[in-house]
Amino acid sequence: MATDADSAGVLGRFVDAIHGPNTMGESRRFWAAFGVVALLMVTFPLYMLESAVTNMSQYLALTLLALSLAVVWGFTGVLSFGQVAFFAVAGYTYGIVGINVAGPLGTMAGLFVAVGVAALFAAVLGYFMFYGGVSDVYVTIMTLVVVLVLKTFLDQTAGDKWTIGEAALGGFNGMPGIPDLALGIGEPFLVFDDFTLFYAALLALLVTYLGLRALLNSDYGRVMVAIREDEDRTEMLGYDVKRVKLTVFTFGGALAGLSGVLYVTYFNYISPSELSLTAASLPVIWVAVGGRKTLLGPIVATVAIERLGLFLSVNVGDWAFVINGLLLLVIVLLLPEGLVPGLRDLVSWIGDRRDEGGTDDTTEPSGEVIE
Amino acid sequence: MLEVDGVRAGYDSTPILRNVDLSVEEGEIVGVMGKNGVGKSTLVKTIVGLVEPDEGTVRFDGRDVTDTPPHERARSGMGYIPQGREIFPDLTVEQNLRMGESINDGSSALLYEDVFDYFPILDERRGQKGGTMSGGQQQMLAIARALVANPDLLLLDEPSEGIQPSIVQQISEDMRAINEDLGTTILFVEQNLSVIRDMADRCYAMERGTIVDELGATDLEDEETIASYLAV
Amino acid sequence: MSDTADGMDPAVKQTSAELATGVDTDTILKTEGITKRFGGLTAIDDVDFDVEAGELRCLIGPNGAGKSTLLNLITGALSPSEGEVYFRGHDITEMDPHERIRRGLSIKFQVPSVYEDLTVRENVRLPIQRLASGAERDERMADALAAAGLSAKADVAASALSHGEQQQLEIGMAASLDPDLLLLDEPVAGLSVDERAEIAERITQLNEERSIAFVVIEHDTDFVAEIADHVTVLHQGETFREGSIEEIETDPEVQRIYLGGETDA
Amino acid sequence: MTKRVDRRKFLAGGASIATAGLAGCALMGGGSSDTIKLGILEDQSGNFALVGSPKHKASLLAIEEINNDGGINGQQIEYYDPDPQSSNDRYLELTRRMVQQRDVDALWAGYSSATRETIRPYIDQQDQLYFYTTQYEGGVCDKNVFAVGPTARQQLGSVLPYLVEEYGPRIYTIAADYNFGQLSADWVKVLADENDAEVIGEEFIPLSNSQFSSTINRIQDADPDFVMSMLVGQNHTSFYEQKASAGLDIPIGTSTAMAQGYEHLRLDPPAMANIYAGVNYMQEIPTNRNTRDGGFVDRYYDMWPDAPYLNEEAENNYFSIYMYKRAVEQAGTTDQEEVKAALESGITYPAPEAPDGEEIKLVPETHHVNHHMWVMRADENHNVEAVDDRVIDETFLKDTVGCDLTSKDEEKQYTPQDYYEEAG
Amino acid sequence: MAPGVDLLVQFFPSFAKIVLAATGLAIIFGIMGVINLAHGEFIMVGAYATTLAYNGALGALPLVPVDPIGVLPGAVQLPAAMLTGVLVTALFGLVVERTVISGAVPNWIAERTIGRPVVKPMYDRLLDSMVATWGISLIMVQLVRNLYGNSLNGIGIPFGQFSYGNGLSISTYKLVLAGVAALVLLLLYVVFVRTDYGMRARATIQNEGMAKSLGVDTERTYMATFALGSGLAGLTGALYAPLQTIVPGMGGGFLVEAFVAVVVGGASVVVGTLLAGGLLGFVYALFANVWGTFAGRIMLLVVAILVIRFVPQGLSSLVERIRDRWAEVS
Repeated sequence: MATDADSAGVLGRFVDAIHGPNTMGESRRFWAAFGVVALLMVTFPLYMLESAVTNMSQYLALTLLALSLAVVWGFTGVLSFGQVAFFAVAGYTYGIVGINVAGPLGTMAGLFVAVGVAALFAAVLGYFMFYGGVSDVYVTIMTLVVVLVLKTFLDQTAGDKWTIGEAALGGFNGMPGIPDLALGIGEPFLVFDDFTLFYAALLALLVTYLGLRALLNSDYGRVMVAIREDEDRTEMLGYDVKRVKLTVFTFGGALAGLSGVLYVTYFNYISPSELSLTAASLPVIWVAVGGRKTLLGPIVATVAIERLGLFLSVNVGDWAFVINGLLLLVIVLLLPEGLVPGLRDLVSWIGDRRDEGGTDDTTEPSGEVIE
Repeated sequence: MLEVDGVRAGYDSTPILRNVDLSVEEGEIVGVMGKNGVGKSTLVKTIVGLVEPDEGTVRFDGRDVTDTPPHERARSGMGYIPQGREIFPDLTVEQNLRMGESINDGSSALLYEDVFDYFPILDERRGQKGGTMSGGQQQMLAIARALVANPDLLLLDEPSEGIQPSIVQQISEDMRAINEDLGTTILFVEQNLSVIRDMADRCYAMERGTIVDELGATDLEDEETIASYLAV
Repeated sequence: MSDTADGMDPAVKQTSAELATGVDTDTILKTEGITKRFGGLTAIDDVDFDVEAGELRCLIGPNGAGKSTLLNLITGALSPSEGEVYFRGHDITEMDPHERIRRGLSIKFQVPSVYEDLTVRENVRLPIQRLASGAERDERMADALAAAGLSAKADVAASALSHGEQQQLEIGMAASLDPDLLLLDEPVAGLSVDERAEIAERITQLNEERSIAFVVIEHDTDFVAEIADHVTVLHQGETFREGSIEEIETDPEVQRIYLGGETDA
Repeated sequence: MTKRVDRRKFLAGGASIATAGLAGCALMGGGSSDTIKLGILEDQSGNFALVGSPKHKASLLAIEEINNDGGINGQQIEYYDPDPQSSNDRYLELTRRMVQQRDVDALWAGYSSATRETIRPYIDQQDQLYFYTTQYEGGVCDKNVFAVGPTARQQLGSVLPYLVEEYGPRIYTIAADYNFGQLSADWVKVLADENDAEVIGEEFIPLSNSQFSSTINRIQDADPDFVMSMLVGQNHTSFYEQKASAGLDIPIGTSTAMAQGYEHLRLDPPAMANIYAGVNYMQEIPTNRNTRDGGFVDRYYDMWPDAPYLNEEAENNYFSIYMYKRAVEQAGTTDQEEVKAALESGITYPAPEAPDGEEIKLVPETHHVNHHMWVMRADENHNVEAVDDRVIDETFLKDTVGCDLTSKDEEKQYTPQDYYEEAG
Repeated sequence: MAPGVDLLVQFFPSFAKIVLAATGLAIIFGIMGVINLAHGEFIMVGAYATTLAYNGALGALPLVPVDPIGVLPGAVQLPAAMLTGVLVTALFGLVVERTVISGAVPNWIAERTIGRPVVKPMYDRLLDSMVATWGISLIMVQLVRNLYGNSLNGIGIPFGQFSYGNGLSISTYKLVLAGVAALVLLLLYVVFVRTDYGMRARATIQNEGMAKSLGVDTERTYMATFALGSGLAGLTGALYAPLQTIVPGMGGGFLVEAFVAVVVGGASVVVGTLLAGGLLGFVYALFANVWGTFAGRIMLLVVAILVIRFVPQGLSSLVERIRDRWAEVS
């Protein structure tokens, strides 16, 4: 009996933790829908082609990149164009460790080292910016410039002097032969390729999503949102705004790094094209289109936009970019808060209209009289 | 000169003004008094055109201007002196004045000098950036900026707000002088009892978004009456 | 002005050293020769400003006298061109705002800026969650809501509050930090008469019941007369007069700067 | 590896059963088993469209000719040509789709080496027969990859000795600052050694750079006998206009200008005057197969009257599809392992680049081609003429590093560093 | 390398490129609070319009060549084509402003169909404007590719070469561009400080509502500003049409310099761009000349990072500070 009550308590606490005003989706209906989608995802390989499944694991890996920006930008108000830098640095780091240290131990170490290096990189950059008084749009541009510096540098690392141990950075052509992530000591007992990678990415996304919900509805999350809303005022409530921003930025770097590791294990390859201007703006597009003050928005938008891009390149050919751009434009113009909040508002607006229909007749005629 | 008829207005469809009627004759100084939050500023903004009414009409100089954008209303002779002055902080005093002047087809050359008679301090500080001036000076600049456009009707939104008492009194006097010298019609909204008493020929009282009373010159002698609309 | 050399005087340094050792325990806030220039404009010119523990001080002066600038120098939102700020005997001149707040300073800005997306309760929770947890947190939140007079509206979105209620909420939030000194910048600007009375009551109540010292910037002298025991007059960036409200109101020089229009420097 | 293939087949079967009832997955349709399925992934849009789209067009020409001619062993060719949009990520997605969904018998894909390297791990994982046709730095020794474009050593090996002979031994190298450029610059050094010349200066230009005043300045300062230019991409094309306008009139040898991006037609003369390209093909090369009535050029423009140019890579796609045809005919099956074996039997083809009576040969050991190389010179009016030509064998992989895919499976790319190591 | 004259000569082209790349972006950003990520594509439109007009491609809708029947003297043709480029880009900017940035056209349609506006103007919505203009840039690059193919034939570079001793020479045109860049800045200074439009534009950015109630048609000010910024981008495209390869993606090569210069320059469009062009141009010329192009590009970006870090308000804020300090002393 006691244990039952305890577990209910734990569950209850968890349920409490992931609900709050900073995230969307409270209702029973929401969680029912969430469960259905989760089930559909878990069974995805049963009814989809292998290429669809592996492509999906790529998109799932990218959703973590989108979420890293949602946390930093959507919830703390720091728009970073640099998430791809942490993503790529983690990818390269994982590659270097994984290629040099054979076996699953190397890849496991690679995972941790890569995420750590990405976080460290974010921490150093964040310290340089936030403690140096760089703010707002200047952070955005500075992170973009950092990405471009990194790309210009990596593009020219083709020579042998840029070989670290067994791993050549590979310049513009990139670093091939990055091993799959594997668990085990000596002989791997679980290698994350194709289907296992899909489940690993799905699990990572699920854990990240629920974890972020808990974070954002915690005391710390409230401070993050407070900083987004009004930095000075939050400072005047005794919060060390710089440190919170630095911490969140570092955390965002780590999350982007995790995304990068999953991504390179999908490709077994990484190249500086992940740092192009286009690549750098993609996370911003995903988050802006999905709805930056939400977690679900960026996830949905990432998968939708990437999948749409593939669809268009297969079926439409040279008009794909035009259609892609038009869709983007329409969404930003008509749903400035993003797709997911926009749809939510639309649903409630339709609901209101329906309710209004019966009762609000009285005000209508007076308007016509004036006309 | 100005006729507001059955105006209903607000932000995001929550009405702040409801069924407001008022009129101002040429040459008058008319006050609108009321406590904070009764919709005085919204009323002025609706007349100027910064807020679009949901219902009702605004007529100016005999023309229906309800759907006229603010810059055209300004060109047809409405001068606006907003709450908080809203001086362009990075423009100099002279440039702020020229902003007012720029719609006046050059016929304000004389007036441009005239305003310095009223506000000599502005003449001294022509080259100073608007943002670095004190509140009282900014208020004078805001009035001067409206005047150089040679308006027929001046609209003042709480001229006393945030200004020290001595300057408030001076501004009341300046406005009366302007009204007499130039024949400029004035409509102002205010919650400062003494300003209302000193400035207005007659006065409307506003409560909860609508006009509830009209006070003539004699009523304005009676401080009790005025206070009854300003205090609960 | 004749007191310009004070900031350099070794005797004054002595005083600050004494302060640091806690000799003068009654003085909670002290600025020494504090000066702030914005480009060519000297907004605050060599001001020495002391506040006693538990005092309710008003800071008045004509527009542009530098009142808000002084407040911002005390909170650390601005850093001074010259001079030092001491709080409870410690030099806080170089500290970040949040460190000052953690030492017992608190401020309510002139323009209310509550977190509009959050409910009243969550607004109040934000300052308190840093200081307390569990039952104590709940208790302090209830206290803060009561102090703001908003217990009944705890679950209303802050954006739905009236202007006056937002001011109250902010004072409640600032007070919930349990400060030794609370700085209020024009807390009743744009409020109706009865809202003013409400705010005045909150301030005196906090001052008397919790012995929080206050510095209140205000230009409405009636309101000042209602709450203050001690008044400092700033004029053109300098301390012009200090004294009781009666002394100040009857001072002919103060009358002159307030009523006689702009004086030339 | 075999385990994966097995599972793939198993899953494909399972998946097709599972999809039978799902309308959303009509993508599966298409290829019946009596056609030969080719994947043609070439950039029709994006940054590489300028050079990628002739490849795409020439591939379709070859396929149409073969189909009109009765197909391969009586089987028609069915092709899939989605647009990878110059994005490496998209290349990998589409490659997976080609292999898993379309089950293609052979794949042509990609312009840049970066693209090739992006998909090569997957190609090797799936043991997919893959043709890479761009002229490139060389050195790929991979059992699944047939790199049939000329290598840097072949291209530079045709033009550099000619220029040393004509103008003198002092060489200044400018190259794009990435793998291809750096490796090509290394090859210039190797070839300079072999031809008793020396490299007196070397500069690498970032791909994003389009302003060349300081580069021109440095070349003028060094005053070489000729310049070797391995600049690539749209930004770098500006170099030629800018150097002409700055009055830099030193002869330039190149492996990257004109043959791919037809700068001699796009730029205003005399930007390309006195530029010598070492190529295996340009639409101007004077072979009978190429320029006669009804020749390669005519057939191309008959099919694509609006096409701007027929470039080097387009010919490579064209002849390699024909080589594939010969290999399938020889193997009598489209089974990929057997076709690879047939390709490794010394397939030849009378490609348009080769004069009458000559066929170019696919080297079994290296999966590269011994090309007939041309030195093409542009004059002040941008008329292009051949000044030298000969067959140049691919020697680096075969002789220097000893790549022999007929006896040993490899999946590696060698670099000039390996040349030095071999040479001691 | 011999620094000195050499370095000076090399400074001019990099200064010109940075200044010309940045001005259009800086104006639209500074006055309207709109970050135009399609700025590079506006430059591309300028270059395309110029090239098409110059080459007399009569069929190339929607442009009419400057000289379809060959009557203009050669010396006038290029300037006339460039003028076409500027005007076409300004016009194009106007269309973008009306349809996307201000939302006026969609709102006009919406008000007549569903009875309410659907689009909020992008003014002062930095991030939304970035996403929207990113969409525009995607569309434009591919649209131009689909309409005009993968590249256009180039225009020759006019003016020949300028030799400065020791066998060194540079394209005279590149030196001319530096002069044009300086002239553009001077004209902009006059426009913003001396003209009524400039004053109104500055007033509008500081307080839109007040400007309206003083009789300023702010809609028109925004339109004019966006057209001016677009026209300047078009001018950049026109001026660089002879120097660059004319391909749909060519705008990307300007975007980085433009952004970096705007941020390094700071709030003041003219002073900021001048200082940014000067500093970054010098850094690039120095490092490219002595250590090669790679060093030049990397150092340009590194210096940008350092400026953002240590002078976050941009170089023009330094000037303001010095001016204030000076005012204080006097």
